[in-house]
Amino acid sequence: MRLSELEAVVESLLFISGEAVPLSAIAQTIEMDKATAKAIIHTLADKYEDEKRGVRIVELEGAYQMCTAAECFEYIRNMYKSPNRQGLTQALLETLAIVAYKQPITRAQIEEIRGVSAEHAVSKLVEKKLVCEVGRMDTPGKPIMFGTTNEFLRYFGFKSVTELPPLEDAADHEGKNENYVIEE
Amino acid sequence: MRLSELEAVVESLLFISGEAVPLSAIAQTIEMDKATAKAIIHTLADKYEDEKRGVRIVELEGAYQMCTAAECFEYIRNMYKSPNRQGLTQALLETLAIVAYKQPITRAQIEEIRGVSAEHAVSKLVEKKLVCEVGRMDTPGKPIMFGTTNEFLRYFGFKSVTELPPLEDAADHEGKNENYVIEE
Amino acid sequence: MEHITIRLDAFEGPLALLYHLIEKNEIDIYDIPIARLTDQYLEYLDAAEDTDMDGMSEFLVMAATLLEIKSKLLLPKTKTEEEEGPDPREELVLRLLEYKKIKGVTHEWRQWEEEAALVFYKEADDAVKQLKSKEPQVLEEFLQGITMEDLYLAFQQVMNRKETKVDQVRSSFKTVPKDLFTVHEKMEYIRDMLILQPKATFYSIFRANARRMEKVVTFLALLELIKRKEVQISQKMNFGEITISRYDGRD
Repeated sequence: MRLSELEAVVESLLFISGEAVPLSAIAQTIEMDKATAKAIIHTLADKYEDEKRGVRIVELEGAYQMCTAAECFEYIRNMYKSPNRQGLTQALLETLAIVAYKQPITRAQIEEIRGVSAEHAVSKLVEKKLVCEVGRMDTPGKPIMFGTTNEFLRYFGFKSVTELPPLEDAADHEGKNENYVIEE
Repeated sequence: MRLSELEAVVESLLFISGEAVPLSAIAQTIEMDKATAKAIIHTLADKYEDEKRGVRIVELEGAYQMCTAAECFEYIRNMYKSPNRQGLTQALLETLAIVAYKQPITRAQIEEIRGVSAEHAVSKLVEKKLVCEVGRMDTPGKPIMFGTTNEFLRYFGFKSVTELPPLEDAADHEGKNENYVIEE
Repeated sequence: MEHITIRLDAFEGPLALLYHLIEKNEIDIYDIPIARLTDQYLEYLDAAEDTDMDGMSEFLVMAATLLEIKSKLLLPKTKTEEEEGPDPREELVLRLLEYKKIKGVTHEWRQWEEEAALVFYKEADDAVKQLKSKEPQVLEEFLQGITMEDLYLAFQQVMNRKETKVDQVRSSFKTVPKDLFTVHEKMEYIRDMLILQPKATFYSIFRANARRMEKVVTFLALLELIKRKEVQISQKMNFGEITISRYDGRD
């Protein structure tokens, strides 16, 4: 199979999927190793970008998803009459940032940082699928720990939680918690 | 707005819709008359075709839909149809036949006959309750022996396994090469 | 303080209020004039109008903390400076710094949020959902109508294959793949194809490397689907391309 054919296959896979497709799934489907699959995806993504196409490919934690180009936003919105997206409130934004940088984190730990109850904010973020339960802490009461989702990455256009813009004073990472168990 | 930009807009509209979009809706969105809109869509469709891309645009009674290219169909199907989702595959059919005729039989013996691993096939047939454990062979390691189930008999309408078509008739069927089944 | 009404709910919490005061007064966070800050903080609480007790309690806890720190600092020092314990302000400073970092980053995030809002992602197509949820549940469906005879033929085939395997002369020939395709399988194949694309050309339903038998079975499957009124075919002109699409209820 020629490279251009593989590129077409990757294009069709990304087009048809309504979610981010893991690199491994793409590699397996086109029967290539991950490095080759990745190169093909990136070639395609670059082509979209260079040719200023109506679609783009974004990376989300080692998975890939096709989306519309930002330049086409107004038109799509007009056709679907979709309302402007309401931004998050400051409380939600702050809570979300805490979860993103400190994950996995419990509600009590969030409250400690913000100094206010996080009950409403956390449940709101879970409802918006920006945050989800990722396990339970191995301490008395086994409190739920939260982490960010792929929807969170899409919401801000981040590639991965490891590539978030650094906190102003991010040198100290003592906040990392390692005594938790991931729930299946 | 330049033509290539309109083309990108049309591309994004067709991508995001997922279903057929009426020509009139596209024309209205890009603020062009229908003839122009149609020309842009056809240019895009031709481009996809000429470049043998993974997506195509099809026309359906005055509406347009983006869909995957037929050449990519096999791959898409493979990605979404894992083997355990499929029905009776050749491997399963053969394994079932061997168990039916050679029971009680161990997995190693099945593998001996088919020349390939029978692990997946046997466990799938057990899961579907067509085959079950019937005892253990009195050899080192005491391997499990498999046989057909009552479900199997019920489905094929036999009272007992002794009523399977006899092997001697093999020659009669040899020439027919009827290795396909026509359904009722 | 002037006659202005303060709404505490404008502040996301006591830390936010404290942080606001520090910013407003250009206070050095590492050397907080705790007495002044405490006074201002309390003034804000006084000015706050009709705040419900629930929302208020968190602010009051902070007020207590501030007062405690203030009183500790006011206590006469009985020891030399070296022996002095940790600065009572330290914990508060650490919390404020932590909060400042988060607050700082959210400014940047606002921009990202706006930019990312310009991009749309497609919902999972029904097509994909249909392709995915196809595990046959019923045994009858799983077995696809095979008969005892099919089973018998399959067995025959396997045994023959096994015998030829030891045949040195024959095994040196190129092996001919003996694929078994059922009409049922091919009907499913065509159905799946029409899930992904509203119409398919006649030629596209045959796999690129299909052998004769597979093509025959595929064709039989197409005929069966037409008979069952699941698909329809059309041809715009004589010798033109034949198009296959889902049956739309019209004849």
